[in-house]
Amino acid sequence: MRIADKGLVDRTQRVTFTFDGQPVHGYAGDTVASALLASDVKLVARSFKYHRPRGVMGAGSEEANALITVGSGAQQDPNIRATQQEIFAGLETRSQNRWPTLDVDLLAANDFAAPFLGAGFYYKTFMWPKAFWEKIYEPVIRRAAGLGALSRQHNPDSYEKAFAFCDLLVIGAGPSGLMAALTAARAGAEVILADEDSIMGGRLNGDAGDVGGMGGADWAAKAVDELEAMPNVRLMTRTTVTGAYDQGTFGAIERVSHHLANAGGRPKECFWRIVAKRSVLCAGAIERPIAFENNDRPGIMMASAVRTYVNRYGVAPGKAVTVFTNNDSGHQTARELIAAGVHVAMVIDSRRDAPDSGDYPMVKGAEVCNAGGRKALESVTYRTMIGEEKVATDCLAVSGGWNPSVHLTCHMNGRPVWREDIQSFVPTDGMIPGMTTAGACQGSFSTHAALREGAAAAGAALEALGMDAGAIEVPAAEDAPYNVTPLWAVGGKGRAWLDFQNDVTVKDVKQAAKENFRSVEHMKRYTTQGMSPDQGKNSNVGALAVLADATGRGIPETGTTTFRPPFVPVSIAALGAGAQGDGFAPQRFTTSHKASVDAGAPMIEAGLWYRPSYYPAAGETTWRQSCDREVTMVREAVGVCDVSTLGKIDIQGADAAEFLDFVYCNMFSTLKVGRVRYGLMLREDGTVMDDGTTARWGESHFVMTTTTAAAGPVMRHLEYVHQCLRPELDVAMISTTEQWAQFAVAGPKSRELLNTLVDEDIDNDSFPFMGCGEITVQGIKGRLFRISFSGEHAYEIAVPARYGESLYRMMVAKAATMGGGAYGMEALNVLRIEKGFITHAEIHGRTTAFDVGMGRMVSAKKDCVGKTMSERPGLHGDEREQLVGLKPVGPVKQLTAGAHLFDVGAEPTRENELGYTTSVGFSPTMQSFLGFGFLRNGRARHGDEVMMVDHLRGVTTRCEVCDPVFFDPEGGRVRG
Amino acid sequence: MADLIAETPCAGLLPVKAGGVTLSEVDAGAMTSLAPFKGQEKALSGALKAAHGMTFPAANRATGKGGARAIWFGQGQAMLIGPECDAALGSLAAITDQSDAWAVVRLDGAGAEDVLARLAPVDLRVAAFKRGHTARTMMQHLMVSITRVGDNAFQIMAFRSMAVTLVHELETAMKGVAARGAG
Amino acid sequence: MRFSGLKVLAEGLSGNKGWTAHWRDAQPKPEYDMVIIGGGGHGLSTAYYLAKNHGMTDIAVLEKGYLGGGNVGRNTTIVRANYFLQGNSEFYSHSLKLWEGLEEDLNYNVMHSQRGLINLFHSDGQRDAFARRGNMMINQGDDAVLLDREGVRKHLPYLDFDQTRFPIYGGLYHPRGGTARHDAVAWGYARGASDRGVDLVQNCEVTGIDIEGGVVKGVQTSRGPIRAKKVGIITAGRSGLVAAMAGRRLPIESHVLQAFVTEGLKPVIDHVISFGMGHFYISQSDKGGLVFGGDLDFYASYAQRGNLPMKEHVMEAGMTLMPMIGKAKVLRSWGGSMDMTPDGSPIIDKMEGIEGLFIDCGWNYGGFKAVPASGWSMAHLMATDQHHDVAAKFRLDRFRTGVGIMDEEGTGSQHNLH
Amino acid sequence: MRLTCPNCGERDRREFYYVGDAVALQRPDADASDVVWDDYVHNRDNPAGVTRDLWYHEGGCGAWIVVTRNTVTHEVLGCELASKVKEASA
Repeated sequence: MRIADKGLVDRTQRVTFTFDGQPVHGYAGDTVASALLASDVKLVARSFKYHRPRGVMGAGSEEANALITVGSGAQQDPNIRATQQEIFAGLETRSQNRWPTLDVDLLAANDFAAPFLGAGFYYKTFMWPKAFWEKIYEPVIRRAAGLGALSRQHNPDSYEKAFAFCDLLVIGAGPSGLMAALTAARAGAEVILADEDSIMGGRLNGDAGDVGGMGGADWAAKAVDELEAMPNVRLMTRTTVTGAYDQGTFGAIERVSHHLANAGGRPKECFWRIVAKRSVLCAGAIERPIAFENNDRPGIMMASAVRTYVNRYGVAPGKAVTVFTNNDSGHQTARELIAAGVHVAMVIDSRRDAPDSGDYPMVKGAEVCNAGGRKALESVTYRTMIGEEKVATDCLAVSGGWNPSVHLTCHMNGRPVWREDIQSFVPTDGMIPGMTTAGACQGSFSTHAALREGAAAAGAALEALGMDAGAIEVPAAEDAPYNVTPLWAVGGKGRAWLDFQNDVTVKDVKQAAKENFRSVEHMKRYTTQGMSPDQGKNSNVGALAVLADATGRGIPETGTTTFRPPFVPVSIAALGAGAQGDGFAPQRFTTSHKASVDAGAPMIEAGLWYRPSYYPAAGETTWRQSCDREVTMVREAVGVCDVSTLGKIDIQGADAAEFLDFVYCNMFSTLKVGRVRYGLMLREDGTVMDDGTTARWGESHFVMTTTTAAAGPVMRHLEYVHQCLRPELDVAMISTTEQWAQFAVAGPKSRELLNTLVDEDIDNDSFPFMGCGEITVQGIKGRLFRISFSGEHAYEIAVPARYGESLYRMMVAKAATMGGGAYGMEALNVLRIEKGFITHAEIHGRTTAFDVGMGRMVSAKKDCVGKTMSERPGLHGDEREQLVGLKPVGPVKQLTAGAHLFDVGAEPTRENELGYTTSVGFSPTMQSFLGFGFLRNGRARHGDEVMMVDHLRGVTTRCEVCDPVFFDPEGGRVRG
Repeated sequence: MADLIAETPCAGLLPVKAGGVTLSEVDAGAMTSLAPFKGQEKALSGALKAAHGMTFPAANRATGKGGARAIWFGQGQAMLIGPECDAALGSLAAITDQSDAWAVVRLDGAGAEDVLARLAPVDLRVAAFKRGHTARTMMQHLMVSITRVGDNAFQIMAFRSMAVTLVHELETAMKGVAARGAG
Repeated sequence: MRFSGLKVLAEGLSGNKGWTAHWRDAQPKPEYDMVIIGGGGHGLSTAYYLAKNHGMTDIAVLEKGYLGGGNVGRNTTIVRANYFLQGNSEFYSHSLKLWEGLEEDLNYNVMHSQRGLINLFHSDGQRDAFARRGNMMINQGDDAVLLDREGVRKHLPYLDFDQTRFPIYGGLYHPRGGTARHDAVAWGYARGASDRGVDLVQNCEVTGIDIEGGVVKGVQTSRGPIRAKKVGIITAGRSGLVAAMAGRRLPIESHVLQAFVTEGLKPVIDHVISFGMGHFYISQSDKGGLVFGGDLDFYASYAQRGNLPMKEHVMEAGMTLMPMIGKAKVLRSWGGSMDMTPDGSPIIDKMEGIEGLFIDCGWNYGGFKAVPASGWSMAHLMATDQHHDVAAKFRLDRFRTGVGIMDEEGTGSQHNLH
Repeated sequence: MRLTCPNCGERDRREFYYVGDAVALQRPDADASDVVWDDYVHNRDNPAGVTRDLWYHEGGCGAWIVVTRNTVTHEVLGCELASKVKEASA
């Protein structure tokens, strides 16, 4: 019900939205909650476990009851707080966790089964029969649980992340936050002021008191105007600071367009990473409920929320409001209701010495012990020394005192301390380095204290920043003392709610204590207290008090409350913004990418690169046909393949050779200029890190090649070895991977092809096997290496990347005229298997030089990284699985990678396992599948037969163990 | 046989414009990395000044001006951008041709700071990052070099092979900023 | 007290007045046959199996905080037996078999849910590596199915099959893999051990280990000295600190691993899904929260809290794999302290040179599923002085000798890479 | 977490790669005993408190950095270039 002429909503702009399909009218500036209350909609949600009817309880982000789903289709957004969602024309909202409707929810039957569904009941049952858990019990539990639902469709909205930096971050723009921001900004500091509400002011907008001789809300608006005009201030509304992290880093979630009918390209949300030299926490406090029987009925609300609805939204949450309080702020609610013309049925104050502070009926020393009405409050019953009385009422405003919002101060493991006088936990200094706290969040509840402390906190921050606050004038405001007498739970037989959302009652906590879950952590975990969407903001302290009572301890002895980030739930899409689709990692494209795609090659990812799998020719219908043709083409004519993805590192300096001797297990100082050598690099633990060729370009200049996948790690490793182990060496490294487009040209006609393109004459003298040197290609400076990964006469030619595509297209076209063409990764793989060349399938991080048959490469003449550890006894000998070749010799001709090896006749079990296969391919050259495996003592078993068993693919193949070099073992072709 | 054709890293991707911000590709000319040999830091700086008119830049700074700049590019390393590097510097430093290794783009216009604030974890506002300042940092998952080259203009360099991602990230951020600017 | 559906019914009808403590809170005695340092999952299960399998009950479990307060209560609850190296394979296989009988054995519903685990792969090379793994699982007698892309789509139609950064090639499906209710595992073992006579002592911090002449004599605690013939260090997350009390350095670095849970949602994810390229794994709890995690924060830390870049990385992985979870909201995140070893595999061994001192540690981030077999094997070792067959390779000296290193990730001796 | 790179100034943790204890700088001689090497490669003090560890400014200037840091509070007490630390100890 609206109150005339009250509130900050815009009465000139009527807005219509829907709730469960029904149109609801409100005004611009309303939240879904205020508009529903204005329309006398009391029932808005169902609870988690018992499906109890629930109404709006609060007016902020901590709302425990009024969670709704916004939108529909792929955009449906579950578990949105109705108290935060601003309304706009066309907004579509729905209630959650009910079936079939909010009004008639059949799962409310759970409420009647409550005696059997108490704390931890599920640990004690559903154990028999065994198979029923997954098949029956669990699916039933799962369907009943949960709140809102995801759409099951890909997220269709945009989200964003951003960074911000400032001198001072002020968290919360209530009186203390505004005062802190004003103080710091006027002194010239770079200030960010963040507040989760759509308008700044905090409780000044919800309460009726004056500040500096004007209405609180007016003072706040004026302060915001002043701040807005300052260039050193950034005001962030609808922005909740969610976490405090190390070295002044904060996370914050900005709701950018949740309140807009048309986002106009704006993201839904932005997740901010804010780095602040200092921070002031002005997060306020959260009013706490009092537990009594049926205290969760729709219409029972927090007393401060009732004021907010009256003052800010001009909404009376009831026609006859009753107040139940244990402190003075309940009386404030009563006074402001009366001032707004709302009938106050009664104020029930649990304190016998409660002050007489208003013109309303009051009963002192009384406690509300029950509530009547199911889907809407109809009455409350209160108990005094002399008995129980019933009051007809449709709204109960409850104040059990205030809990300072200490949450962020706990994010670095600090523990707040208990203050007996205010019956609250408050932060201590230094819980977050660089942060000071001010106002209600540190237990100072009057408006004037908030203003005063906000200014003082900013002053302290300015001093730490080396700035001067100057004279600070704190405006006049209410400065009443806070009087509270603890009351956590009203005695009685029925169920009294602590954690509304998770349906945790006083009984549950008591039962947990009885079952020895006496530690607060045990109690929480056993009852699920505090694990609901509000994360215990409304209930943890109350539950702790009940536990303290049940275990005969004081509250501080029982435990404390602590909180982890995020302060409010944050959508995964916001935290993960940018990654959806292909944004999870950069995409790397070779210069020949377009040419390969044009040729119809399926592109596969390697590292972050995309490389061609194979090039289908006309008439080819399977990849194997293309692959076989490409292999044969290389063996018989010439093939071209982009190898630019391999890492290339220029290593220069007087000590470059010595450096390489230290990072490779074999010698490089003996390599002659203009020559290339294969190198094996070990990790310090003696396993193989990477392999590749390195060319000596000049006396003190080497060009190293790494595998595609290891390019980054090898660069990091080289810098590590240089900076951390051998800084005395004069050597500099730089990646040139991106500078050069490099292509393998392989096959008996490779030289012929090159000679049509390269300006110089290429022959066995100028470029012998493992030779290298500069060349020019039509006047463009390039590099040529006579190296081979196929066993054929082959080269790798490099030109500056800008010419890569052009050269590639030219070479493929030329090759085609010579019976050759492009080949892809599949053919490359077969070619290298035929020749016994290993890749990371073999050097997979667990294998040593000994294992891959290169033990003798580890030079005895020098130290190198990994040398000593590679000599450990367990890394040598008969027990090691050693690299072997495998050829099918039985009726089954297929090999698969990832299969295991067994002796012929042995059961294929773990106990009998002797090794495994790593790489396989069909060799058109040998007309057979060929494979690599690691076989225990394998080098001694050449000629033996073993069984390859692949359970997963249903392949069992009898194989001969052989040398891994299948083709041209003498190596004649490569020198051709 | 036809001549080799040169292709720029961002060919077909740029320019793009959103709100008041433009992203365009820069033809930076030659790019040469310089890493002084042990003990040659001073000599190199002098030689660089003599050959190309700018000293070896201090950390996080660029020397020279548009057309001939030396940008600090990491520990013990600068990138000479513009002129062909005098080969004589090779006796004082490891010099490596990187002319084709980097995609070089320019982000220009009011709002450019806000665009970069969506991507880079460093404070690039003018108070902290003035003209002639440079940073080796990241933009989302890309390793980049960012240099302020004007009041509202930045030069951004990323690996050539990642040009598509570079443009995608910047363009997405530009659109986000532009939409907010629309009020 | 025996738990059952009937008991719940009977108690419900009589006002739930008859429930009693799940375990006794014991006062420490001056002497025990055995002292177990650490009342987490592994310590409690060790105590339970010492009592159950070996008839030893003069045992104290000393816990510095509350039972189950360590990693057993802060993990992503995944239970699986999908290792491929000798040593690990038989151990986790044994553990899964124990899980499958755990509820009956403990008379405690730990909600072990064998909903199936799918490990996705994104290249031919990864497929082959997973094939090797799956084949070893079958060699060991466990279950594995190699799914192709369409096979994955049938199980998980909501994944983004269009993204090309790490396209989905297929998955290794482990039908017996699943989840369990983590806290209940600790409580169930605590109850079982306590019922058999084991003393569970909370709020009792061990401050020293008494060793005389190379023989362990007992421990010093915040509640006084306790003598013992044998002492087991079972304090994963803080192993190095406790081992230092015995003068030993361990091959362990402690790292933070974060985990996350969202607000409750109606059922949407029915499996456990693991996305190796993003170090991302996810399942949905019975309460409806999406429970997920990622990689380590990567730096040595005992702070038990995580940093923002890793949170973002995990969420980014989620968004690239299954963009339908974008509007799920992260409710809480937490960090566990992980014992990271140089090969990613654990240690269950005698402390060489100190008679009577044993250690069970180095669980990296795979300790939860190991709780049953770890306790089983550690109990066997402490009771018989012999390594149990299924944990025979979890030796401390393997790093020095190079014999039996079990590096499943193949990342080498850098602790944080496993 | 933010670390102050000696070259670049204070930077976000996301720019850095972590490798482990700075004991890595004290590499034993090739012929040192297996116990010494085992200790170097595998064993760690792993203190709950101040430690020195090795970071690489991979997303920045490429410097390896020795960071003195508290593993319990995450307070950063100092950052030095690893090459300087190594040279000073040589």
